[in-house]
Amino acid sequence: MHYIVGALRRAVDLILSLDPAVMEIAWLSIKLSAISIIIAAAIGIPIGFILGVYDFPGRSFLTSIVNTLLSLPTVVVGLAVYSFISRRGPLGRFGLLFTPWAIIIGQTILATPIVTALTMNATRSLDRDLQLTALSLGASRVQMAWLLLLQARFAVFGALVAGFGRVIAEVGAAMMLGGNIEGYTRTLTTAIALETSKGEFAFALALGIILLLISFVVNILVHYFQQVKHRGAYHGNNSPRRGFA
Amino acid sequence: MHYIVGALRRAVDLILSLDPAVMEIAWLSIKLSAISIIIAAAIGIPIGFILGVYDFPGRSFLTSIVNTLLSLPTVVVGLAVYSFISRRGPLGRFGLLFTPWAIIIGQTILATPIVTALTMNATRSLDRDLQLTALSLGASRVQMAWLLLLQARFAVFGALVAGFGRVIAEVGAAMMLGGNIEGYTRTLTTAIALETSKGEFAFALALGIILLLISFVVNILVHYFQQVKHRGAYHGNNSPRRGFA
Amino acid sequence: METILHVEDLRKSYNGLTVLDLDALSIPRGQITVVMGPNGAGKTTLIRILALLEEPDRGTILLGGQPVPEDEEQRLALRRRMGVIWQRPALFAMSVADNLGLALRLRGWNRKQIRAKVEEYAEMFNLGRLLRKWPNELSGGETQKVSVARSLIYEPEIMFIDEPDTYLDLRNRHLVEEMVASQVERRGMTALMVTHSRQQMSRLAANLVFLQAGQVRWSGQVDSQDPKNWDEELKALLGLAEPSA
Amino acid sequence: METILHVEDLRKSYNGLTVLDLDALSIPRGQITVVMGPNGAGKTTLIRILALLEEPDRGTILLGGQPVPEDEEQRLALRRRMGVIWQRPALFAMSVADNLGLALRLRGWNRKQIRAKVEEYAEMFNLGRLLRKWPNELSGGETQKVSVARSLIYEPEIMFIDEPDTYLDLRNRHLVEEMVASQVERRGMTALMVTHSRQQMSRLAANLVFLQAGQVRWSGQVDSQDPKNWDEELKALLGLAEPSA
Amino acid sequence: RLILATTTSTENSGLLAHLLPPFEEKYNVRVDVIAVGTGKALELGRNGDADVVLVHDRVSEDAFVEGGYGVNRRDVMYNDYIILGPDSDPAGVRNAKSAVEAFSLIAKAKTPFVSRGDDSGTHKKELAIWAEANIEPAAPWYMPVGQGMGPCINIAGEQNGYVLSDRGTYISYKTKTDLVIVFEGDPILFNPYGVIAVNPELHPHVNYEQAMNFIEFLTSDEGRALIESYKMEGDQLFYLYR
Ligand SMILES: Nc1ncnc2c1ncn2[C@@H]1O[C@H](COP(=O)(O)OP(=O)(O)OP(=O)(O)O)[C@@H](O)[C@H]1O
Ligand SMILES: Nc1ncnc2c1ncn2[C@@H]1O[C@H](COP(=O)(O)OP(=O)(O)OP(=O)(O)O)[C@@H](O)[C@H]1O
Ligand SMILES: [Mg+2]
Ligand SMILES: [Mg+2]
Repeated sequence: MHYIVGALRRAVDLILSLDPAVMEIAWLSIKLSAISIIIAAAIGIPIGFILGVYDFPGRSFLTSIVNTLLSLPTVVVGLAVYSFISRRGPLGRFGLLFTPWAIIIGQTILATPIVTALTMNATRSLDRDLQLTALSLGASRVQMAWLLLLQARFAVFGALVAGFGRVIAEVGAAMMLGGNIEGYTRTLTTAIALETSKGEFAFALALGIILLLISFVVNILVHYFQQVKHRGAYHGNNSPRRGFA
Repeated sequence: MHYIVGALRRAVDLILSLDPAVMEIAWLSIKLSAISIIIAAAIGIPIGFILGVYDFPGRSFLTSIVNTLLSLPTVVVGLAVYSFISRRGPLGRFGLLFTPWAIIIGQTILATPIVTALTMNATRSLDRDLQLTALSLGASRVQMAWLLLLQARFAVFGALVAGFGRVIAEVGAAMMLGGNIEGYTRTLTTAIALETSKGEFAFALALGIILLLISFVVNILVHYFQQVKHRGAYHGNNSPRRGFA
Repeated sequence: METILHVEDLRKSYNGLTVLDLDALSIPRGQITVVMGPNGAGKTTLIRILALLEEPDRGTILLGGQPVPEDEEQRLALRRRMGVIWQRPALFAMSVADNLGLALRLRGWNRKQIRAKVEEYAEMFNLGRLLRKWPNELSGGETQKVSVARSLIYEPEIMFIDEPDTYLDLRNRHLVEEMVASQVERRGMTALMVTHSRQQMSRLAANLVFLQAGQVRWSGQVDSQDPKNWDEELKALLGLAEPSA
Repeated sequence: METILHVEDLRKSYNGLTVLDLDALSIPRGQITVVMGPNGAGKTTLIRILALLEEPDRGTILLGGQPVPEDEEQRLALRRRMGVIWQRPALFAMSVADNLGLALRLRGWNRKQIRAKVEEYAEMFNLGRLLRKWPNELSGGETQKVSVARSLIYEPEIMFIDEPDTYLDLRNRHLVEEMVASQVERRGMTALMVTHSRQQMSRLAANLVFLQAGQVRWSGQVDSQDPKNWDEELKALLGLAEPSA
Repeated sequence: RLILATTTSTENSGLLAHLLPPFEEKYNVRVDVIAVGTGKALELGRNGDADVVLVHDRVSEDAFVEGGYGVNRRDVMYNDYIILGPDSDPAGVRNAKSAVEAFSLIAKAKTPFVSRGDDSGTHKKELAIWAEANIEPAAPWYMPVGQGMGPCINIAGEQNGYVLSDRGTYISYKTKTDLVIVFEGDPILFNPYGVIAVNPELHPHVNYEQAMNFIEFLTSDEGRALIESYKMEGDQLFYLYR
């Protein structure tokens, strides 16, 4: 209990004092998560769309695989990537280990299944009429995909938010692959882990509060960036604008 | 690279030999994750439904809060719960710390925002016609919710799968709150973290592979449990059964 | 003649635009009242309000002489005595049989009772062949028939019907008219029916309400047999001066 | 008379049930061909196949004498010369103006061109007032008019129209008929129109195809002016022995 | 850039922050510290992912050098282990004359004893003492938890039990736990740190030159003075071999 009170006070102090070390760490966290989620979106949205919209042999199996990858533990991703980019690994000569790039690789691997699975679920429950309508208006495959994703934008956007949350909050891959090097690869979560291992619980919690604040601000910004107003369903009639009953 | 080869061999060995220690750990992981996700569903699905379907002042703000909670770092959850249930904390007298119950508390806190956010997104993109139709057929509020969730079952089921993946793969809360006590609170992920810290990378990866296998089997089982066949959209006509173009 | 539904001073607007503004309107019990009027006149909005599915901005609704209660339980009981056949049929993603039995299930009937009733109505509507199909496997007309049968099956006291002809061929139009008419005759059901077809109106209507721009332009009894006796103003509204369509 | 579309030996079945089985069918260029037939006859299925949106189980489709190519690029080019007004209008979750301009946007028109064209068509269809509304704010008839205008706006060479009357009041039915007829006259558009209305058929049809249970029961030119000259078999099919509806 | 893989104790105690800046300045190099367990640090060295390792487990260190993974091992310093327990000291460990006796008392009283259980240097030291005492510790009073030192102190505190800890971690946890030092000073509890350069013949890419500079620096008078002078909350943590 007393930790939480202490942590709150500490978090406020840190934010008000604009502690440069904390600012730097926070900025690195944001940067790495943003890059990872962009790459994950570029991979996961198209795959999720195909799994959601098209029916083909093996789809059910692939769906299960994607769902399984949602349970990738961060440490396992860390280890697996490690064994590729370690000096002894096949990509060792690029010297990626213990650089921010290593973290990006690991976090992208963590975020991609999330974005894929959620995009898949979002597009799967789309009204098939919309597909036919798009095609009959002269949409190419790519244009149709774009239109349908636009229709499912709330859920697709939700997929990105969930993926962002996953990577900005994860510590296993960042720790294993980045190495928690001060001033270079130390992220908010690895810093939290470090403070925790030092027994500095209040400080660790304060950093956690800062992380959540960042997430909140990012959410709000993106929320306003994407059209705020929810305008409801696709068709015509029968649909009053607000909830009721 | 060699770790991965070694890990695969080791994983096969462990599974074939039915190593009792590993079996016990795996079983504990499954049990804790299942309990956590059931509690999270009981909390998250109703809240997500309300946020998705009803329009009320403050909804947008609450939505942002839920989305922010997607970035709760596991260590922070661990710390916060710790400071409540430690002997110095307000719930100290229940002696929950370093028991499986502590892990369940932490993992439920982690899974609930995921289930909530994804249920919210799923029900938000539902056709509002269905709401009116349900009500006009005489559905009570609860019955309407149940019907709409049934319509969005793919995405709601996806929410549970994502939540399950999150908790079975998380290590921070399990480590801090369970204590990784052998034979009592050691889960697959804390075991993986332990082996990693020992430098036993191949063994850690082998455990990771077992974890993914478990997830895969759970996914397949649940997949067959919930009606397998996807029968498509809600309405009538215009809708051929398969993807095309 | 007894009035079952009476509204007074009813007003509804969306985004500041008034779409419904009725001084007074009475619907007699046990008869068919037809509502006509151009597209956008407010017909569907009126149905949503009378069926207690949307709140008007102001106005009184008397049901059997009693004002509509605020209490949700009591409103549910009232809603269960009403039915709506929507302009745009929306079936749930479940088999046709399940769709047909849905309202009965919501009312707590048991399996066997539901089955018997569903079979009875499937027979009446020639839907036997379709019972195991899902909505996305139906033609437009089949969808509409299911939607009509789904509402008539629980024999509501008041039925709101928004354009029953939609998607139907001539035979099925007659079939649906017969089914509605027979429930009116047999058990004194009250029906409020929207249609654009003068022929249908003159076949069925005991009373006519003509809406235009949200206001009642004409209302009263109509002699369905002989359009020549119609009020001159009504004839003008119905366009009976122009060459018939 | 030139044939624009010719199909031979066309077969389509769902779950083993044949819903379409045509020996041969020709659609003449630059005229209106009306398709009639009871609910479930296969009319909508035929449109989906002819508009290249669904693959038949077997059969040949000749477009302007050429077989339809396999190549996706070439098929897209063909699809862009066609339009479909679906039985059940489905608008996209964007403003009415955006819906109207969608097909033009898909074809790469620039903003200014699109705007001009949208305004022109909004004027023609009396949709000016609705341009900034979203689909869930429209009445049934408004939805249908937008859907018709959205397809006519890009002036396709062949237009498939599935029940244009849906949701429309008498004035708008005439408006839509006029718009279609004027494009047929003005620029030689070919139209294939499904309707259940004998009056509409006799107003518009140059040719008639009567489908029943997936087969062509009658096809040929019709003298739209004088039903008395119609083939006896056709009269029987249309139910002209019974009292008119 | 010099990658130093070391144990969390050197990093968390603040020693490195005291030691590294002068080194970095002198040799114009940036040192990236990867703070992990001894086992993992050595594994990183074996894979050539670190240039130099600073760890504390003599047996594994020797195996590392014998395996040809590292060269030029040097003793650097030592600190010591202590036995922590509740102030009430239910097992009466305060009266023990040696660490072995202290462990025997704990085993006899069956009071909770929290073990790192993670093959760390501390864990291996603990096992060595049990072996010396001829005791095979077992559940339920013996709790291997597989975590870092700090969490182990916490768990022991929650369970009112004993735990073997290094002094540095205890100092930083002093204010957060009710446990106190119940035994210290037995030479068996000394904990020597060694520094080893990763073998450049096995891993040609490693920064061998700076690794050697680092080893030299640590064993130089300047480095030794820095180590000797480092204090944490007033206590000296690391001692030099004379
Ligand atoms: N949710 C809404 N937001 C804004 N405007 C709305 C909304 N719902 C309906 N309207 C407008 O209110 C008017 C009446 O709509 P309503 O659906 O009641 O018409 P209608 O008489 O049923 O027409 P139709 O014959 O075309 O179905 C229309 O002009 C419509 O655009
Ligand atoms: N995806 C499908 N799966 C199974 N059966 C289908 C599917 N689509 C259509 N059918 C069946 O094929 C038959 C023809 O359907 P279609 O939609 O072409 O009829 P239609 O002539 O357009 O009828 P309507 O006038 O009612 O719109 C119907 O009996 C329908 O049940
Ligand atoms: Mg309407
Ligand atoms: Mg049809």
